[in-house]
Amino acid sequence: MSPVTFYLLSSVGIFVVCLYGLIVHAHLIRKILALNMMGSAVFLLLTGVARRGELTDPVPHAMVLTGIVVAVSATAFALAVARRLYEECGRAYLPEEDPEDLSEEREG
Amino acid sequence: MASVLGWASAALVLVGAFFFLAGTVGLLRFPDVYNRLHALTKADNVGLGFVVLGLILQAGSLLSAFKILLIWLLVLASGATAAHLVATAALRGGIKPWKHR
Amino acid sequence: MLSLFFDAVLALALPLLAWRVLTTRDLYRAVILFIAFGLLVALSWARLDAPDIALAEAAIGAGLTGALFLNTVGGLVGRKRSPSRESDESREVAERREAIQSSPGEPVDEVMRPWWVRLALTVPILALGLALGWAVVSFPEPAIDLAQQASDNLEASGVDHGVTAVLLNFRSYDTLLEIGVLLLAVVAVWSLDLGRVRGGQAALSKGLPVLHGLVRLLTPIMIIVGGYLLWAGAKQPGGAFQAGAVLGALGVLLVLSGLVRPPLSDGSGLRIGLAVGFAVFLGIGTAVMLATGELLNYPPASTYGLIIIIELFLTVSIALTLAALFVTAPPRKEQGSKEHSEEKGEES
Amino acid sequence: MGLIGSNWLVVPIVLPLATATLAMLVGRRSAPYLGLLTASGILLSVAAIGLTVLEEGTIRYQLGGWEAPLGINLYADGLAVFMLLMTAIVGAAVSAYAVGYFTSRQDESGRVAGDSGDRSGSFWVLWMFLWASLNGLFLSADAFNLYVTLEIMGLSAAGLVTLERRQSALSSGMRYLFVTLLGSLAYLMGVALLYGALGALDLATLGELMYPGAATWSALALITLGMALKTGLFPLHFWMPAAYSNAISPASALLAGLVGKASFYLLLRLWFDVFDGGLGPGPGQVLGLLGAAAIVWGAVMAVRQRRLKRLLAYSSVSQIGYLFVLFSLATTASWGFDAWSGGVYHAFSHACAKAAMFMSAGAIVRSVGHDDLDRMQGVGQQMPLAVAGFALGGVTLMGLPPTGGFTAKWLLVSASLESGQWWIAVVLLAGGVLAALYVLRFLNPALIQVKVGPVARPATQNLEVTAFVLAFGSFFLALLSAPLLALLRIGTPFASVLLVGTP
Amino acid sequence: MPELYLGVATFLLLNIMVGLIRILRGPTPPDRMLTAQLFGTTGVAILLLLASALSLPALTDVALVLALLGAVATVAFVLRAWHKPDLDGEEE
Repeated sequence: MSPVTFYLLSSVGIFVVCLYGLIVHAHLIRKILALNMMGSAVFLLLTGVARRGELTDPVPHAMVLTGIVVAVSATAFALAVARRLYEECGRAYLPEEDPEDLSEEREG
Repeated sequence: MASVLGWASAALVLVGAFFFLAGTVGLLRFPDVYNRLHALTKADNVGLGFVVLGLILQAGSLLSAFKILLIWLLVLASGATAAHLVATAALRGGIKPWKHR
Repeated sequence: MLSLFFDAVLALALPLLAWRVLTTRDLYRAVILFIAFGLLVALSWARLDAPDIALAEAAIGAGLTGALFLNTVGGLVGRKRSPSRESDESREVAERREAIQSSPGEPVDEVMRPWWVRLALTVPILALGLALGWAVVSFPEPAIDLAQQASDNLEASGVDHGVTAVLLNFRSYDTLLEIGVLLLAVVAVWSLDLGRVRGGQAALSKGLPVLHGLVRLLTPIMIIVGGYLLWAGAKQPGGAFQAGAVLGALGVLLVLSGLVRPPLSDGSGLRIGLAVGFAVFLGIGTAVMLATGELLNYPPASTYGLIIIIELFLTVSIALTLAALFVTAPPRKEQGSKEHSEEKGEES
Repeated sequence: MGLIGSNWLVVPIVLPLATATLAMLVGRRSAPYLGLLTASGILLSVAAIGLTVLEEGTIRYQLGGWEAPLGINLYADGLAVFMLLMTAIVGAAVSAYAVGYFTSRQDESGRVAGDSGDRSGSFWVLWMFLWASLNGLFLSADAFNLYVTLEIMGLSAAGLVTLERRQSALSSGMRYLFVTLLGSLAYLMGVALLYGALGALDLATLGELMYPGAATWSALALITLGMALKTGLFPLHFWMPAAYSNAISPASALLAGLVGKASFYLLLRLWFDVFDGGLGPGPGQVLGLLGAAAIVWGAVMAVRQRRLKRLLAYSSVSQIGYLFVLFSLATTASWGFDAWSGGVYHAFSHACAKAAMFMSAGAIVRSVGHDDLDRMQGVGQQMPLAVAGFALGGVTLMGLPPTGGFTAKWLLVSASLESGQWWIAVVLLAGGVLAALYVLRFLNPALIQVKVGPVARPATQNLEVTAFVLAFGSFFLALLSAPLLALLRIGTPFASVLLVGTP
Repeated sequence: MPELYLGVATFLLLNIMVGLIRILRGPTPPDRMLTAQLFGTTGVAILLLLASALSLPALTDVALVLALLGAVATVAFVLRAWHKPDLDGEEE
């Protein structure tokens, strides 16, 4: 059980826990938190894979760096939409059923 | 000579670790926010201070020694400001300081 | 032996902390646990011999993501929403939330799927977990060793540090698209027209002089550290992302402390600053295409020079973008007054 | 073909990226013209790439000059060019539609809620990023690069949905964003597992090194789940009706037409090039079954809808089923190529038809003021061109002879009969009948000869014309099926293809 | 010597784990936030120790960045996140 394997298993653990949390929890902020941590889990797996050989592999490191920047952009946008949704309807949850929006459907 | 330096830095680092422990214990034991802030800043300036001192003795070049010192000063500055802000916010937020009854 | 124990504690703590983040009763605790999670992840990058990622995680995780979440939670919880516009269903949820509100300012929102959904969900997810766990443990020795290939071609890449070589030369197309994602995120956030949404007000305007003092002290140091990280990127861990993230966090600090009034200066100044990194990267990529026949294939003589130019502009754009993502309000068009904005973009 | 020759491959990616940056700087007035310029530029370059591929076979382009496992390659084979062509045609039509859509809303801005943000400016930047990511995804031959294009696609598509700032659009945009981010993360986890097991990222290298093992099976499962979620395959389609019906109609046309096809293409590419047929017969059967179920369930739900755009959204759920049926048919046997090309052909014809139907629906809803199916009497008289466009699109969905839909269905049915899985043929034909049902659900009231006054707010001609032209375009798909199928043969994974005379 | 530094680093990590209890139990949000601030400092100490124990000089840069940005979350918490419910916050 080399130290790297600890981290690989830990990454699988985080991925699974956050997948469950993402589906189960209704609050938007919790969902975005779960998505963020799932991203960290995948990056942990990539970095663990990079560390297996005696020569640390720079390619997964570049992938993780790109992934971190993409993750922060996605998180910022998701938080902005959640904020805007809260402003619009006063609730930080997604409506359970699809809004059968029978209000006058003006072509927006 | 090297071993004396080694022992000295080891001792300093251990003292630093002790203060971190004190900070954490304080954090858990103290009754309210304001006392815990003291525990927090103890760990900051004294705990990290000793660790940094220990590491400076072992630091290879002067540049890295200076860098480690700079890190300590920065932590001091931001730690103090953060503690001040949290205390002000807590006071305005209506958290009464703890009184010994 | 001791390092094994360090890894075991860290590796075990991460999933448990992730679980606690998602199952705690209220939002503040979740976000603050998330910040602690980010710190522990940064430590694991350090342990896994990935200092570049530890740098980026520390800068973006500690500096920006935590502040983003706290800003949003502040926006969600802080002000009482006028119930008039809520549909009846949401008022009932709001009442339920108000009823079980525990201590001041702690939103309780344990709204979860019904129990049978949760039960039905655990079986497939556990199966997935076991399958992934087994797959991860039984990784074979890969047939291709990219690490060797990367180090063999290192000297042809124009930089000495492996990760920077991969980022800006071997796989520079990925980095180009990734900067596009940053620009896209800013445009998408601005298209939401969050301008009318009031940012969380400063809860206290009294305790600010200390903060202003700190920020004035930190600003020059952070710019120097940013420059150092950018310059060091060629030889040791560092580079455009880490430097941009540090300067972005500086922007966040400036906006938070009120030294730079959000939104940042309006008009095209900010837009040019945001787009310049991507434009320069794309421009140089296509320009060299005409010279050497392939997109992003720098002519061998000037590889190092081109990479440094690209990294400089990338740093400016990444810093501005991360700060703009935090502010989330587009620059007001109609506002005539030219805000005083010594945004680091103009300086460095 | 000289220095410029192989560089044509890069134009469909770089041009929209450059326009997006320019449009962000330049603002609302000139963004549409930039968009149209880009549309023509991309059409030109895709045509050039198509001709090159037809003459010289597949093109491999080394980005940054580094060869395969270390560097990133672009790879253009028949399938990639086919998809590029689809995106170019539908994209050009939607761009023309959007020019009319936003300008016509500027003059009567009184009715539109305070449009403080320049929405049309944001639309064009988001749309250019989306177009660049689609072209990048079809051309890329690197697993991680596909992840970055997927992310750009997801973010820009979600941005397009939330451009319509009402509550329903924001909540469906939010749900769509979660779906697309979760799909991309599942895909990335799959790529990480593949990298761990095989050590490379280049699709061709991965294909050579592939072996059925714990890591590769989990990677296949995760990637399939992620792409099925993003495409909206039957059990995972919960987000589609809301997202397609609440967005502004250019965005719905793009999402329904192109974005769904991109994640399907990615699964197709990985399924046959990397996992060589899904690591075994089992997974293909499961996907085929889900596809068949989607065809029936989507169509049944579509018939029951009371609103026009939701009807179209559920129709997409059903039509997506046709695409996934090919996974259980496309084996290395002789009919493999028929099934494979049938599915891809259906993707193209459905993209044209559905985008045209959403555009005409948008024009109708704008003029009539509502999209309630029960009050659509006599719309055909008021807006003949839009309803005609809708009808042409409907004909393609039904798969009647002269349209591209028929060619696709013919290929799929003949493959299912040859392979002995006749029940798939039954479902395919039943799908066509059900499609007729829900298309007529709108056409019947619309074509009733009843005395109706002029329409509340006449939409500009531009909207109806583009919808009609695109719908009419799917007829050319039928006429050009021979050359297009020849194009598809280049670089197809079904080497054992016989030049059997398909129509 | 590196063995000792690694030992102290592990000890500090355990300190963080124990500190998590305060975040979970802390009655008021400021308690939680100052614990996160303490974690920042402990993180800096761990990184410095790892830097010399594993002879990875780059980790000192990571510690430098973490020291610089440790306070951003706390400032964001105080200024943007934590309001007294009825205090609508006077406009700055």
